Amino acid sequence: MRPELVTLIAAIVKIAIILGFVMTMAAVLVWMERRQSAMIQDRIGPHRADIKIGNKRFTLIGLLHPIADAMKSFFKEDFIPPKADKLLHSLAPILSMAAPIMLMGVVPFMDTLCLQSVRQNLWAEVPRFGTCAAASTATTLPPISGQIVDINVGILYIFGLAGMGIVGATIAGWSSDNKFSLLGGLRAASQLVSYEVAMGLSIVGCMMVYGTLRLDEMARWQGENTWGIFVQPFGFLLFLTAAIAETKRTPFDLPEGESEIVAGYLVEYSGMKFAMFYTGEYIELVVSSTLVVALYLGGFHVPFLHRDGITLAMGDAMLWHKGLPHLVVIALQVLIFFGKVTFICWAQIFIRWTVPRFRYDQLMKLGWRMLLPASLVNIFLTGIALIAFDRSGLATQDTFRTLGDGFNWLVLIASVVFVLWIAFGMVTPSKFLSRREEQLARRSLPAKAKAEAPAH
Amino acid sequence: MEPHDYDIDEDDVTLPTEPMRINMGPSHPAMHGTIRMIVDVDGEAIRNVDVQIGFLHRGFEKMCERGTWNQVFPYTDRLNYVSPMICNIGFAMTVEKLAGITVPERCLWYRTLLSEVSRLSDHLTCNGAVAMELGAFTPFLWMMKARDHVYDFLEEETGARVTHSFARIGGMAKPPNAEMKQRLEEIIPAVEDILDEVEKILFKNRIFLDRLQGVGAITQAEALQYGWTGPTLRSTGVAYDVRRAHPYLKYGELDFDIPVGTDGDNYDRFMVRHEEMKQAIRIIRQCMQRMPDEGPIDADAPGIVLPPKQQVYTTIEGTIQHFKVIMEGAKIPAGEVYGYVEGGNGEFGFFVVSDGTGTPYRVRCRPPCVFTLQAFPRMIRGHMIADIVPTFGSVNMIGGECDR
Amino acid sequence: MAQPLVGKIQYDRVKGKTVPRPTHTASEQAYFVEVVKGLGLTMRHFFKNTKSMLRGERPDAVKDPLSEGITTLAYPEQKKVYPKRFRGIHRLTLRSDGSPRCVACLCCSTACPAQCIYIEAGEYPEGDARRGYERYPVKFVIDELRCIFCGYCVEACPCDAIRMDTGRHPVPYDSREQFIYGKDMLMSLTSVEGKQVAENPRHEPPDPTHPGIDRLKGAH
Amino acid sequence: MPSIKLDGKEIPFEQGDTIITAAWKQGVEIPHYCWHPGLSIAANCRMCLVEIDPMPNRRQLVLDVLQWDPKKGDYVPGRKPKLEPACQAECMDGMNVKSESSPHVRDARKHVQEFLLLNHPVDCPICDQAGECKLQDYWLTDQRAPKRMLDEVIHKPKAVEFGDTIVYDAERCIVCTRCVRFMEEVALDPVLDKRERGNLGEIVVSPGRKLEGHYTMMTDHVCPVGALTTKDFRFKARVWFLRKAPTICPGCATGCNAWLDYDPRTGEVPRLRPRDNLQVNKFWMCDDGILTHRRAQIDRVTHGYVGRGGERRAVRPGAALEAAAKLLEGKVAVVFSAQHSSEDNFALAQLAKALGATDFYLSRLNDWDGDKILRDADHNPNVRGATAAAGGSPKKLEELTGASTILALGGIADIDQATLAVLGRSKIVAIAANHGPLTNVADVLLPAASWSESDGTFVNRQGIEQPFEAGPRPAGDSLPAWDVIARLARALGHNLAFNKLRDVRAAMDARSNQNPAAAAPPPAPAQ
Amino acid sequence: MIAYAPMFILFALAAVIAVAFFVGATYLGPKNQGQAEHNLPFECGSESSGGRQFRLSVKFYLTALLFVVFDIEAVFLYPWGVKFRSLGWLGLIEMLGFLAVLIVGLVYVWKKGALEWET
Amino acid sequence: MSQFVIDRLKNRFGDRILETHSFRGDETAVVAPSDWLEVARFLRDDAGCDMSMFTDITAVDYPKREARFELVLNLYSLHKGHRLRLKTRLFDEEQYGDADPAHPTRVPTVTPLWAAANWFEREVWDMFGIRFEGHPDLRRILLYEEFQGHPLRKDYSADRTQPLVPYRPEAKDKLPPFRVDEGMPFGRRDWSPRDDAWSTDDIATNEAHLGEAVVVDPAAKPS
Repeated sequence: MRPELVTLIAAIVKIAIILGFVMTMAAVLVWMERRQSAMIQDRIGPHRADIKIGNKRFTLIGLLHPIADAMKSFFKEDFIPPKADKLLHSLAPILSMAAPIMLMGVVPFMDTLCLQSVRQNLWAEVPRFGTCAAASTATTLPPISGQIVDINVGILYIFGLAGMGIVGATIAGWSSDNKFSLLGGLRAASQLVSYEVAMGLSIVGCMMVYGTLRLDEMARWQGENTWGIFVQPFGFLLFLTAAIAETKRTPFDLPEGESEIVAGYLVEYSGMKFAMFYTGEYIELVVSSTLVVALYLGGFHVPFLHRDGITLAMGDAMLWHKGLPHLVVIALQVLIFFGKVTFICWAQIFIRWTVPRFRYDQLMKLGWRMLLPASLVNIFLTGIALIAFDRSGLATQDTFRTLGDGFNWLVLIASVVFVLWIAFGMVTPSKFLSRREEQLARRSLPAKAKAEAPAH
Repeated sequence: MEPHDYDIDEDDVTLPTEPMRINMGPSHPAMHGTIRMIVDVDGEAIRNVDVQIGFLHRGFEKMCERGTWNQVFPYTDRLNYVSPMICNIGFAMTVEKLAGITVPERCLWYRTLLSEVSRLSDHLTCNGAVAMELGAFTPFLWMMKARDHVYDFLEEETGARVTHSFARIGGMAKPPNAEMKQRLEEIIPAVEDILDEVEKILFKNRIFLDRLQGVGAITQAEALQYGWTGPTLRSTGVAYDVRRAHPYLKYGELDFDIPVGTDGDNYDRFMVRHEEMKQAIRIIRQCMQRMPDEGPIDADAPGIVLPPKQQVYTTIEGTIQHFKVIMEGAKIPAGEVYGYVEGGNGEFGFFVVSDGTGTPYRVRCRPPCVFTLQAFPRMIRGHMIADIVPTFGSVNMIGGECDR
Repeated sequence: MAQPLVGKIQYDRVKGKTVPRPTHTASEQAYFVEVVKGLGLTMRHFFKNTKSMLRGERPDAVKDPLSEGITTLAYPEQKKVYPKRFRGIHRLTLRSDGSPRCVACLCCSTACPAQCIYIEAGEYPEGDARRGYERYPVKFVIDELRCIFCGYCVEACPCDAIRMDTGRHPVPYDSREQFIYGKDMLMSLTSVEGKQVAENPRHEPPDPTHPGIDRLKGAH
Repeated sequence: MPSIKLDGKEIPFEQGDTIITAAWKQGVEIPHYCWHPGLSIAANCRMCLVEIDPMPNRRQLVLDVLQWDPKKGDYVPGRKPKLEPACQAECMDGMNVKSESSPHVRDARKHVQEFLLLNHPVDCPICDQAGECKLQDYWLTDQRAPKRMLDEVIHKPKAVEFGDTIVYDAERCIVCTRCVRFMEEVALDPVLDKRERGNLGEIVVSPGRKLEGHYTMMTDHVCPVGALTTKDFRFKARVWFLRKAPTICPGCATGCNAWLDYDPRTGEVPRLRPRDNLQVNKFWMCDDGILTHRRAQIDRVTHGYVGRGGERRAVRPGAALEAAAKLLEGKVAVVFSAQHSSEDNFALAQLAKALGATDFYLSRLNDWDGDKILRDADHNPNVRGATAAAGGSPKKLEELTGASTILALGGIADIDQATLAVLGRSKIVAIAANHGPLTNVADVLLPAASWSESDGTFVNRQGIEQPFEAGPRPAGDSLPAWDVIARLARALGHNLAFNKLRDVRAAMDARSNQNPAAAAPPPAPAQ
Repeated sequence: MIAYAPMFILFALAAVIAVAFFVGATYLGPKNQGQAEHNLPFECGSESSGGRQFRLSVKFYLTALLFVVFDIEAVFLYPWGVKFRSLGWLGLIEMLGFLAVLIVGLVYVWKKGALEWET
Repeated sequence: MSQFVIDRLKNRFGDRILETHSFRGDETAVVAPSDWLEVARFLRDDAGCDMSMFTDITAVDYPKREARFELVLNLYSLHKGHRLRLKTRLFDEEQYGDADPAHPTRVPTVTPLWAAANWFEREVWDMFGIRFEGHPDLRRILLYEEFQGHPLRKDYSADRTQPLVPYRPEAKDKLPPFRVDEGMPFGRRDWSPRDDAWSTDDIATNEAHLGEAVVVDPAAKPS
């Protein structure tokens, strides 16, 4: 089989996986956002949409709501203001939805799959180091990279396409023939370009450390050394902030600014067009989460899981090793990558439901006056630290490598503790009622106070 | 194009921009209570605002002139609809002042208590809405939960959550529930818990503070020029509170503080309301201790107060009294008085004219939030579009009260 | 613009308690610290509520509305218990023989501020023991859509004939006509306890308690 | 003029006036049940007791009484002046009477009130008097206390039919005998009397008789409580919903003054009540007069109609106006109405003048049985007014022999078949408030407001011009007849500048100034 | 070129999905009711006041200009960042020079008030 | 309570204070419209009165009086804690016009004294049709521009309807059994249709068959 064909088939499979993931996530996130906010706010949340089979109602913990919403969106009136620019008005949602999907093209969701010889390698272990050889003979198959678009300027691709999302929001605002939309569009444009600068500069530190523009190599570097969040903690915060701002979510949801400019650039959109913006936004959330994961949270890397299997180690001391077949490793990586992305989305939803929104000038100041200089400082500090590291002795470098393993351990232990905490929490009964009794006892009427004279 | 030296006086080279005129309201998410603001903005900055009210005008004063005195109470419910009980009591007290009736001791305590419970619901709504419109939805819903506790209590007492129509001239519609104090003892801690949580999540959050501080500030002198009263006036540092300045009901005997602010900005208004809720809880606790459990609620005024139902069913005298009150309404002696209470937004006054018949000749309501709203253009000019939201929120414009 | 008040404002009749201004501590200024603290609080709610949902230990919002946890109701399935004084839709109480207690005195429609009660009085037909003694409502109509549920009609009724203790609120119907409750509808409703009769001890001619004296039977 | 002092207020009186009469003439009310200015004095209710200071050199009558002392919780001996009924005590110059200002009087009234209510049934909800009941009024002003008696009240006959018009409730009766006195003194038919004593007292009809005649309904009117009710008004309305308008009874040429009680919400007129006018009807009205309120509802023309007999159909009044304008050509005979106000007839006369018509007739009801009390033989309220408005002596309708078109006002009229047959040969345009024989043959029928719904003037048999005011709004599409006529004139291209009633009245005044002969109502036609 | 094929496939698919949603909604949804008020743009429930065409505040354009300046310069940083470790001190110092220009620019804009958004 | 304010006013203005009374603790002073602004200014600026706070301005309509409007200004002294009601009596501008000195229909605005008066004087104009001279912005405030009449006048009947302004949905009839006027002391009776129905224009299109013919037995006499 010709290698090009294999690559093509593999690409289609990967596209299917990514599209499936993204579209599912968009729906699930809608549900998550609503249900999670309900839990935060002591509400029940959506739980009514159901499927009736016989006399039984299946609500699937509210998961049917996004489906119902999508179906409803199809059948709602599609409204275009009479004086609106019809072409641009229609183009905007398409752009807003398509651009973030395209962004997923360079996100590595697994390590390179060495297909070279299916019968031998896929079920066997592969060596931990080294890359897959290119297809050399007619019978061997080419390696399949962990991303759809295998280009060496992944970051540039992302920044290039991210601009399209901005265009979507801006022309939506511009073409709607509505002042609120216009304000929203302007806000969106200003905000997105401002934070794109901060975002672009905040990841320069990462490039300096990882020495590549390819996201899969970045992920691989993190797997071999340690996660980006530990080498670029400051950059991580900057990037996270900028990423939330780019997704236009509270506290950065000014372009929509529900209570100020009604719904910003979305005012004149209804039905499916609105739903497309909505979906686009959640896809953006997924994309920004994948970027956070790929850049700072080790991408598809699982602590101590390497290409050859699990190797528990501390510095040079290898504690335990278990070889795993290549396919299993890859599958684990895919799962863990999607898991991490989901986790980051989940965390971002908390941010949205905790903080109020910025004001326009505060937002711009934060971007230009704080994040931009801070990211420049980050570049500078990273540069110094890297040079210092490169110039230092082998012992120091070994110490740092050991420290890297230590971080791996930290992550592992933290995850395990988190999972155990949740598991333990789940088996113990809730404390609501007993606590309420306590409160009542504590806060009962104070002892009969003397009748005091009024204060004046 | 002439070349410009960009270091010369900037006014010469600034491009002239036209203000954009946008309608905020009547149906705008931040304009709770239906109000229209025509805003001239330059970019995001507000150049001028014209506030237009009246979208909720129901002709309160005209409607009052066609029913009996007691039929005014349902209308007063709808004045300040987040603290209707204060409006109810305020009107009842004004007419009682006109008629020269004194209500029994127990009724005074009961009214004090209900007023403060209502104040709690008023400030919970206002502060919650301020937070919500700034994007902090979670504390808003927590506060709504607290308000729901308050409403539950009021529902048990009066029979309706919002439109109580509970006060009557010369008393209350019904005596307090037997288990009223016990219920309050459960509800008040729950409300306090929520207030604590709101403090934790909001009061140190810089985004929230930045949105409130220094925005919509007004000086004492200007606040007085605009006739402000209530929490908004107190936020500028003037400790004028009707409950203290002219104690009515039982406020003269109660121990509570008047929270005042210093800068008169949104933050101060928010904090004054927050502190007032705590003081309200303090007052409620004192009322619970000191309110007698036995005693009459209605004044002894046969032509004004309905007789006990049992008398109506069995005796002709009771029936006659009942019919006289129902058919002709309470006959209030001719005259005119101005009565006032401390409402949720400040001095809530009624100017009442009677011509001696069972129907009010003129009922005028002094709506405190109109005074505050009137100063709104002054407060917001020069700020940004987004500042309309917290400033308008902290003004606490209540449509029913503002437009009557 | 009006000139501001001259002089310093001293309002010394009452001492106010000054509320604190923000402290601008480093942790406040740095955004993240306080945001993380806030996240802690929201997460506490989230985990607590999620757990109680998953474990099925959600506090019963009907019985325990003051709980810290989720207190919203799934409305049509779960219903709040209305308090005793709740003013629901009206009902007409009945006499022991099933006829309405109402004597069409129109007190309720007089007291009604919304003018939502329409009554037509009539005389009992020939042969009825109450003919001549009493009137009865030929028509008794309440427009529940116009009603504001103030309870004045109940207060105004001298016969205990109308009550609002049904513990129901008007169902959201889909046409205005459905909100117009006629006499039969109002008479068929029961109180929360299921009672339909009133406690008015008034004697009526057919009642066994009525002395029934007239010129023939009378002592004189 | 001699005067007395009542509560410090100077009250002049004429010789022979009692205190209560003198006060009544001055608009001061002393509470009373049994006294009525038009009836003899009974002094049996004891409500009007007043304290009269002894005349100079006279000793005051003082009684020893036991008074309740709430402090001791027991009765203690006390003294109080003897009170006298104000309805019986004749005024003497310089007399000092204390009514409101005397605690003893207030006390007495309270106790009288309590006695009167002692056995009163709990009937306000079903009693038609509620709202205008003196027991209620005086309870609030003078008693203001609940019942002290715990026993079951005395039960007496209820719903006794006194006749075809009146129902009697003995339980509510306070036996003030106003009705008895009315029948005896005014109606001159002593058919009612009182029997038994004390709390068993009640009013009865003479054995073998019914309460009948032309003046039965006045017994309900004089009854201060709800004991006597008319079948006509029974359960029809609650009086506190009713508004009143001063009106004139359209029943006969006497022109009794009356109050028109109407429900402003529905426009119904459930009753008429006499309005005091000592010149015309004193305090009374006859049954038929009271029942004229039915004219405001029954057989009303509420739409415009076009066509005669089976072809008749209701149309918008504008369309009827158009049709009427088409018919009014050629020789037009004009029929005035003795049932319509002078203004309506005057407007018609003006239109007739504009049309050039000279053929004037008058439609009217035939005479009925008059009597010497109130009822005049002339069954029409405004023969004199209509005649004057017509500007001459209109002919009788029977004299009409033929006309191409007849323009007729008024539906209520007696027309014999022969005349009707004559009329039927012409085209008829009728403007009427009620359907009647003439309107039935009309080709175009325009709706006019009933007398109850428009302002106007009737001239009674004595020649007194008596204005009356509108009660409810005009029913259906109708408008006051003068307005309809003015619109008809405009539709015909003539300008009658009558936009308001005062325009019509001004024109009438102007005419009477020009022509004093026409202004003075001509003497009543000799019939 | 074949290496970029997946990219174009992705682009095409993304576009197809978006367009499919769009077209689906266009044909499935009810059509405009044709009422005049229905079609008006949302102005909070009242008729629009003030013009629709106006010159916008220059601040918005300024942001775009700043973006162009800083983003282009950021792009210059990328290859440098990737090759930083091989460039060493020299690279750092050279880039500091470059950044200094950038920072001077930032300081200039800051001082000129282009980063003030109030009023 | 604030009797001394009245005394002070009387000392200062003498006979120009037309009337004063005290009822249930509320003090009232009546002045002529020409003295309105001066007295108000005195009340604000005088150290003894010190009415720093504008409480309310409103009017009461007494249609049977010749000077039918009573303008009522409620003032409060924040420092001293006393209140005063200042009144003046005005004639109806619709009846007397604005130029008749014997029948003053306007007073000067007090907005320069208390900024708060602005909206409330607008409201008085809106509700009663009393104009304030020198008011900076005398527009309707609670009602819309097209509103006809001033509703708080006693002769504005509560059931009066206003003509529809464009872009409003049609008013719907009430449903049976609540016919147009039933169940309400004031109905929402539409006053205009009768005139429309009586108009002779456009009959052909408007002709409607309203009901069956009514023929009465000629022998029957009306009661």
